[in-house]
Amino acid sequence: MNSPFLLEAKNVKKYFPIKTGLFNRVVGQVKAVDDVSFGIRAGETFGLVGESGCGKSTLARVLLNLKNATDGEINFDGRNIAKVGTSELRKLREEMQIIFQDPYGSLNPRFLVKDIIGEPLRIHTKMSAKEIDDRVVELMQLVGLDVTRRNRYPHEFSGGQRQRIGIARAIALNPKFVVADEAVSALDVSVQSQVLNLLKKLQKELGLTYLFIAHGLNVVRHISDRIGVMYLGKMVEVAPTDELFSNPKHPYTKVLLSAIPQATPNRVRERIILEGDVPSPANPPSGCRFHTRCPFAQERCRVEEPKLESMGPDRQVACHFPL
Amino acid sequence: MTDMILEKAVSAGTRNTAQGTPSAAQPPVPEKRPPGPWKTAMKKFMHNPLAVTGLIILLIFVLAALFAKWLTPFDPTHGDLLDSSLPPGTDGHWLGTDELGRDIFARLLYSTRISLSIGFLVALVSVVVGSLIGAISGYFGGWVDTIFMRLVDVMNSIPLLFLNILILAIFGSKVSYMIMILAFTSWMSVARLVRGSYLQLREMQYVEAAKAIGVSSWGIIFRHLLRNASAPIIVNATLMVGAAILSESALSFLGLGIQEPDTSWGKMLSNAQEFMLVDPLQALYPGLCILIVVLAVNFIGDGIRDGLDPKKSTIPQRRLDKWRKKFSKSGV
Amino acid sequence: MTEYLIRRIIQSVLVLFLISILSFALIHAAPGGPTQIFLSPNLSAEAGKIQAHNLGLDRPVPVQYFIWLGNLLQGDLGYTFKNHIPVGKILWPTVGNTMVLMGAAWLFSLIIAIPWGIYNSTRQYGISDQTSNIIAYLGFAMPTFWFGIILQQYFALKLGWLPLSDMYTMGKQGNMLDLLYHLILPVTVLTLGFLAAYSKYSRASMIDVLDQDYIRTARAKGLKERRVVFRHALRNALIPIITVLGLDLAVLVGGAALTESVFNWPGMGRLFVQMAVAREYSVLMSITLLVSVFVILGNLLADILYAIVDPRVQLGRSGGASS
Amino acid sequence: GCSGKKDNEPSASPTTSAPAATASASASAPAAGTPVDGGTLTISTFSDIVSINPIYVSDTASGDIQNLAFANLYDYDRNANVTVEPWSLAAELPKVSEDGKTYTVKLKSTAKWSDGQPVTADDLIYFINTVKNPDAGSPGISSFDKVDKVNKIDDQTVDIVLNQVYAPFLNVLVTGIVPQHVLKDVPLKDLQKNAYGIDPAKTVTNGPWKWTEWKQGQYITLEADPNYWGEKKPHIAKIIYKQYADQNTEVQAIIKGDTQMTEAIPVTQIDAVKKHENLNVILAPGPQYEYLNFNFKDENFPDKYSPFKGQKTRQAIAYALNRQGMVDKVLKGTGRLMNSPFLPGSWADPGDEAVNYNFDPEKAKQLLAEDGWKAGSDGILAKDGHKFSFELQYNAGNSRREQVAQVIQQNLKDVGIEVKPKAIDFSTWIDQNVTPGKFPALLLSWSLNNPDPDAESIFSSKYFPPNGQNGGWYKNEKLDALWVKGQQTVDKDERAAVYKEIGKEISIDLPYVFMYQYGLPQVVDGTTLHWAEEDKPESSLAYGYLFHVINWWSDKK
Amino acid sequence: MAEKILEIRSLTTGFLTDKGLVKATDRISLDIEKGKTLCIVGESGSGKSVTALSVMRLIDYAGGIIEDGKVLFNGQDLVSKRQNEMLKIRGNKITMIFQDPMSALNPVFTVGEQIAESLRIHKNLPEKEAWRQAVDMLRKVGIPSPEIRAKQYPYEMSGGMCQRVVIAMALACNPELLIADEPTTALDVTVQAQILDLLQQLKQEFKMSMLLITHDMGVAAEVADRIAVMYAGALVEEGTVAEIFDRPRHPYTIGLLSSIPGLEGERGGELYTIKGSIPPLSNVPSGCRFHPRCPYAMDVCKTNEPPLRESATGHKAACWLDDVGEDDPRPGKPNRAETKVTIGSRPEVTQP
Ligand SMILES: Nc1ncnc2c1ncn2[C@@H]1O[C@H](COP(=O)(O)OP(=O)(O)OP(=O)(O)O)[C@@H](O)[C@H]1O
Ligand SMILES: Nc1ncnc2c1ncn2[C@@H]1O[C@H](COP(=O)(O)OP(=O)(O)OP(=O)(O)O)[C@@H](O)[C@H]1O
Ligand SMILES: [Mg+2]
Ligand SMILES: [Mg+2]
Repeated sequence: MNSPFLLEAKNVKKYFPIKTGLFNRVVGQVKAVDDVSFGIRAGETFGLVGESGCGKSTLARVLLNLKNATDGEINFDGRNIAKVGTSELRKLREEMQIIFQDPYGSLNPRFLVKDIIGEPLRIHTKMSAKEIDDRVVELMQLVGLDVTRRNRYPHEFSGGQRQRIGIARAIALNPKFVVADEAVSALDVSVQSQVLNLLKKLQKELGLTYLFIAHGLNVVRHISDRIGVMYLGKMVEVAPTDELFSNPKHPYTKVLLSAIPQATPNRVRERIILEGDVPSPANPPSGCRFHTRCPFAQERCRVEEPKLESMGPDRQVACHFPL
Repeated sequence: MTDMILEKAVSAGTRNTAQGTPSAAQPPVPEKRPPGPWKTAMKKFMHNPLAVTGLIILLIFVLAALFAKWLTPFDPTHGDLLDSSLPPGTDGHWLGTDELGRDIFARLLYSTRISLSIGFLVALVSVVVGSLIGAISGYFGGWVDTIFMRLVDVMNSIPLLFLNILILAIFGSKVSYMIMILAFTSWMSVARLVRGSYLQLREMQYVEAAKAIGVSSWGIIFRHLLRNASAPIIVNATLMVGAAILSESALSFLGLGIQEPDTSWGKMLSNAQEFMLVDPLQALYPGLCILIVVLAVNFIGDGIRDGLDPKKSTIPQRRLDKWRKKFSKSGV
Repeated sequence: MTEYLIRRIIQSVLVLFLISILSFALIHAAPGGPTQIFLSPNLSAEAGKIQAHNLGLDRPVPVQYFIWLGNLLQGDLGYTFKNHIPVGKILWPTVGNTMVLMGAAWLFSLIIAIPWGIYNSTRQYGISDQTSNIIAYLGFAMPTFWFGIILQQYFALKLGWLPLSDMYTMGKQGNMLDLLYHLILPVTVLTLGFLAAYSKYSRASMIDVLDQDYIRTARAKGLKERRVVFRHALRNALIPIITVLGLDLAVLVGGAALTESVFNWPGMGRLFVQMAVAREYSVLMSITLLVSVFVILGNLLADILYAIVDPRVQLGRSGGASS
Repeated sequence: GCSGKKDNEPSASPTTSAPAATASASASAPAAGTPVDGGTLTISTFSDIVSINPIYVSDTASGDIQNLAFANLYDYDRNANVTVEPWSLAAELPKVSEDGKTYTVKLKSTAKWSDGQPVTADDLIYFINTVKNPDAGSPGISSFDKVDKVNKIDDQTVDIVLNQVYAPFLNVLVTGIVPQHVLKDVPLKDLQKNAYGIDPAKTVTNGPWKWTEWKQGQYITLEADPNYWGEKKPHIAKIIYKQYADQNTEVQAIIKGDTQMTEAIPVTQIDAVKKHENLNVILAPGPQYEYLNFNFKDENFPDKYSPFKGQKTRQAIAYALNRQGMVDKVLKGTGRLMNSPFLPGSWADPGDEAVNYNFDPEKAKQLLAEDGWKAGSDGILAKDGHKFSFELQYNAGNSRREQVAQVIQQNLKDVGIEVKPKAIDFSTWIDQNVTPGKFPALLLSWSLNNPDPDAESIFSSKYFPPNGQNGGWYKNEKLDALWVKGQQTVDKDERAAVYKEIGKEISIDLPYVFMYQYGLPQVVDGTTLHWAEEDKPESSLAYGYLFHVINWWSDKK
Repeated sequence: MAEKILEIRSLTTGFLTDKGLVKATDRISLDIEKGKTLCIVGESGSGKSVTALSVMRLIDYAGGIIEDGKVLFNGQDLVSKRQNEMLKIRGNKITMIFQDPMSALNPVFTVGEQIAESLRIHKNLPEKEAWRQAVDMLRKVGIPSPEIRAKQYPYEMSGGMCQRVVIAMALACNPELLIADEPTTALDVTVQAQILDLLQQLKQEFKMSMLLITHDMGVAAEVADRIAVMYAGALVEEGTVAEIFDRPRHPYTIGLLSSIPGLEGERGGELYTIKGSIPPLSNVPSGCRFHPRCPYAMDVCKTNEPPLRESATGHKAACWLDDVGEDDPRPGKPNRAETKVTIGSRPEVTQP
């Protein structure tokens, strides 16, 4: 392999058509992900942050080939996932998995827990029912679920337990790469820490690679090795975690960091309050997409779109006037 | 609101395990399958007096239809002209005989067969067809959906009673036609309903989860989603049973329904119309049968609906109101 | 809005076109269809052929269809086969009669049902609620024609209070009082059916709305309960009711075949039954199409009303409300 | 009419539930006092008219209105003799030439159309020529196709020349005619589409009442024509002909007092009606009879074998049927058994000379055994490997026929014959089965438009489909010859002898089982509708329920 | 002691379920001083919203029953008031804003109408004047071109905008107490910051008191004067922001604070976790309701419910560890001195 990355996205775009009018004519496009390039190294956790609707989930879906990219190339383990055939895609599915945000919505309420966890095994392996059951027990123990309750329905479990079920399902086939899309956002703090610990433990034990999506920056900071910041479909900054927090280069990153209320009172923090709302991705501002809200915006930002450029080792930022 | 029921169930589960994480050392002892949502629905259903009454009534009718042979010594098609128009109670004719001397009770029993078969088969066929079309339409969307939904539009835009009349007037009627025609003109509501559910369900995260682990579209439609869409389908099916029985009787009333020697409640009603002035009871019996069975089926449908509705408590509203008065300290 | 209307109209025309093809095909596929009508034993085969030729019935079916369609587009509904009376002459008066009957029943039941449903929604499981429930059940379960006959037997024949059937007493055509007198029984029968459905719908719809967050907001504002119900809830609750009403517009014109037959009401439904038995296909086709037009109009009207009542509904957005 | 070519005479047509025809007075309304002028008569019906143009009338409803709005050339008296009444157009009975081929008809010079024009020979000539012409599509074509030519003698006199001797022709002349001056310019092929007969305003008539309104599907009104030419004027000023959904509703309406007369009610309703003192039921068998038609053509059976070929078998079936029971129970006594195609009591009736098949299952079994039928293991008879099992067709929606079919099934089951009754929609049935002769057996009735006994087109082998109405493919050479003889014998007594012979033969050979003559109970409100005894309705005639209606009077305004 | 605007005394609110009466709040007592902000924190289902709704007496409409206790608003007991009488207080003196701004606004009325309605009802303003003030209010909450916006419908606005409208609606009548139930949970972080900022500003400007409900400790830290921590329907700790964050006494509060990964300092290590999950309210453990999850649980915790004890500074907590003395295993060693003072045990209702 010549790429240092397990997964690499090159100029990935995902546009959703906006249809309207007579005969559902396409009148525009939501540029949910617009020309994003980055890579994730084997064994690392890559955090992805950004406000609601900025395209994080869409990017993740595209990476997993759950949605087709409009443009661009995605290489997983050296293979271009857009080009693989059906059977190889099945194989790929075993290696890349996803954990969802909503511990309620992501489990079929009418499936027993063992069926939920056993489903990938049923589909991808030729295991007998007995073997599947054994593996389910093993997985449940791994994620810390009471194995005696495998004959129950998901609604009988608490949020944290449900998220563990989702995790067990995701790792059932021993994947290399797992996307956690807001996997802890819906959980209460006390449960959130349980799940975060579990994810870390599994990473250590199974050598997983994570793409960790969240908007809670403290959580992302806790778990990630590197972080990408997205704004309106664009990757605006990529940096190792500590550097990002200590020295954000992109104004948006800075704003984001300052906006998060911290459970540490008395500390006087400089808080940047932005004006206005996030613009619509269907009609993004010209030039730098952040210029409409950027406290440091200048004339150039209005017209010229900044490219994601390298700023030292492992750091990239898309800003004409990085901080 | 769903929390309520979830909460309840969680409690049942957590009680024995809440004290810390289970130790992996213990050999897993899988417990018995717990009560699923259906069981809960069942329980609520059983607490609903109307629904239970409906079920019992329907069962009685079904049994009567099945064991018609043993319930009456009379042949519904056999009449002795010498025994025509006997009043109820004569010579073992509980409800008397009609103008051809046929035992009315026997005819009612055998009518039950046809009317109920029509009800159930029409419901079955239209639910199966409707569900299939609705599921495919809703799940795939796009042009598949467009085509099917236009079809539904077309079908819905044709006055159905008219269509039924037309088809029956043209092709004549047999029980099997009747079932086909009624099913042919009643699957659309199911299709719409199921499509609606599928449009919602396909956005659920567990569908994406299923895709992510490589489940095929058909697997998702039938294995994963059908059971989630089943509640409204079942309710709709029960209601459709009643509707089909009524439609059949209406068509029979117009003289387009079941033909001798077959008989149905609607057919009996339409025959009895002639005797409305001399022997109104003859019209009363089949009319009441229709009324009672359709009522029963509706009760059952409502019972199922309430049972599956997590908002509905298993406790009767009356009792809740009483409690509320008792406990509340606040001003009114 | 205009564009939406245009689209809906185009769609409707398409649907109508399909319906016309469907019914035309059905009629011509029928044994004893129009072509055979003149081969009856009353007429020699030869004379029958001449007549069929005169009426163009010996041409290929598609040709006949387009001729028929062409005439239809010029407002010519065709002629009855048996005596060559313009279909319109027979049909139009019945349309009015049906509308009188159904309109009366509909208005009457709306006036009762909606307020009643609303009242019941605020006093769930009260005596009124239970009563309406019983009526609803009866309304759903009672074969209408049976109910009609029973009413006739009792109120017209036994007691002699009300007219047995017809729209007017012979010789009093056009007399409003006489009409009202004749409306009582059939309207009662029809109302039972409508009442059942509408009071249930409005109750359910109200209960739904009363559960919404914005009702809580309204209460939090300190509004009187009456205002909460009638100002804040009602308008929202009307939205689904309107849809049902729109769909019922079709019933309004076409659905009373049975009641009309029982009460000898000279309406479209009764005409359809008569003509089906008489095999007057041109009349049947016209009625079918006419009712279809009403169905489609009803849907359209429902959508438009929907948009008027609910500002959220923007007609033309992603296919509209019900397409 | 029949669809055959050269035959004339008694035309018969299959009927639906309640066909034309009608009812001789039994207990009719009493003549109460003296006639008053100006009343209204409301009659109920359950079917709408098609056209009252006499050229096209073929259904009862239209016939009713035609009879009120048009004067006939000749009329029948109570005994079905052709006669000249004050309201007939003809001045005298026709003179028949020596060779029996020329009929001279003389019109009254006073007769006028409602538009004031006189009724002339041209009208009659136009009428006959039009009906004869296939382009016009008149159902009367089979009655007039034996007319060779029509000659105008003077303005009031016409010679009708036949191309063969045809005894029943006199009956054909009991007909209405149309105004030549109104229709002469209408191309024949457009005549049926013409407003004449359909639009009251454009329909020039010559009867006592003028057609004033037609609300399709609802009612028809007629008003006494102020310019009516007859010396005898109608008492009733207005006639309303009101349409109901079905006969049951009609009964309710007359009970309620909405109508004064109902032409026919279901027999099952008789008791209900009798409970009301003001209502009189006029009950007598009318000119129609029901029959069970066997098919002799093997192709019409699933196993390509007609089980009806044995005469004894047919007789056995006749014995097996409880016809009297049907008359008593199903018809509530309103019918009379028949053994030949001639109405009981009519001049052609063979009476006791025809074989009467009493209900006798034992005899039936014996005859079947003699004919080689043996009971199979399932109790059903069989012969040469063919099971005696057949489908009995009838039209859906006719409750009498439905019931009779049930009884037949039952009766025959008792002697080991399996009957599968099958109801089919009427017009489909006529098109697909009856007319082309494709049925195993059927139950239907004939309604006799006129009193002449000729029925060649039904029974003669000349009239196999598609030429005629012998759909059962029945062939009996002796009968074939007799029918022809009947037509060509002009002398009434000689003719009667021929038909007696036919009756005897046919009752032995049984192409049909003649079930019974039945009546259509007519109901009148005796408190408001009145007539003198000699003017009461005559059930045995077609349209007899309106017999001498011109002399009736009504108290209703 | 400053004047109190709201005193909640031993409030118990329940719901009727299949398992009988379930207590969603169990003998809660809280005070809010005039002009101050009290924040209630706790995990989902701990009874925060129910407390707020009980104060508003809106719980009656949600099917809840106030079983016991008092809610004194300026000294008047709201619990014993009839709904009719509440109308004058609700929406006027006490107002409330809810979590999801989009669904809290009636979709079929313009936002202007909805704000003006409050004014018309409570202040008896004529229509014109009410509208003018509504527009004014919109301007105050920072909505650009309020004249136009007032005529728009909720669906035409973004989430942040809607929340501003809801706030405007709540503030229109110049309430004495504003209850905000998770006002920013549905919003983006940057917008959340805007709204919190706005609330702080307006609080000053309108001189009102605030009851803020959240499960985000960060929000609480930023906005509150005092914080109350709820667990499974009960109040377990209450104190100033500093007390709660720096010297938490209840193990649940301690666990909660420790579970949150910080934005600064060490990262990547194992996070502190509270084992198990919040019990269902229908099956609250005996004794201290936190004991099955408490790392320091003692025998007494299993059987006896700890009283809520108040320190001299007003820091209240309900934990038996306060009695343990030197062996106290709690990290950070809560101030010993504080715990000595016990004002009352929870089962008794302290009357003012
Ligand atoms: N199927 C789709 N069709 C049209 N637009 C879509 C679709 N899916 C997503 N979008 C749009 O793409 C944009 C990015 O959505 P995405 O779900 O990726 O955001 P996100 O960053 O994951 O947000 P969140 O934090 O709310 O989950 C949004 O504007 C969304 O409306
Ligand atoms: N209408 C209701 N009927 C029955 N139980 C209810 C009802 N409303 C709330 N509850 C129950 O009361 C308890 C407390 O609910 P509450 O809404 O106060 O929680 P919360 O602390 O506000 O949680 P969240 O952070 O999720 O809003 C929960 O267990 C909830 O299930
Ligand atoms: Mg997302
Ligand atoms: Mg809450």
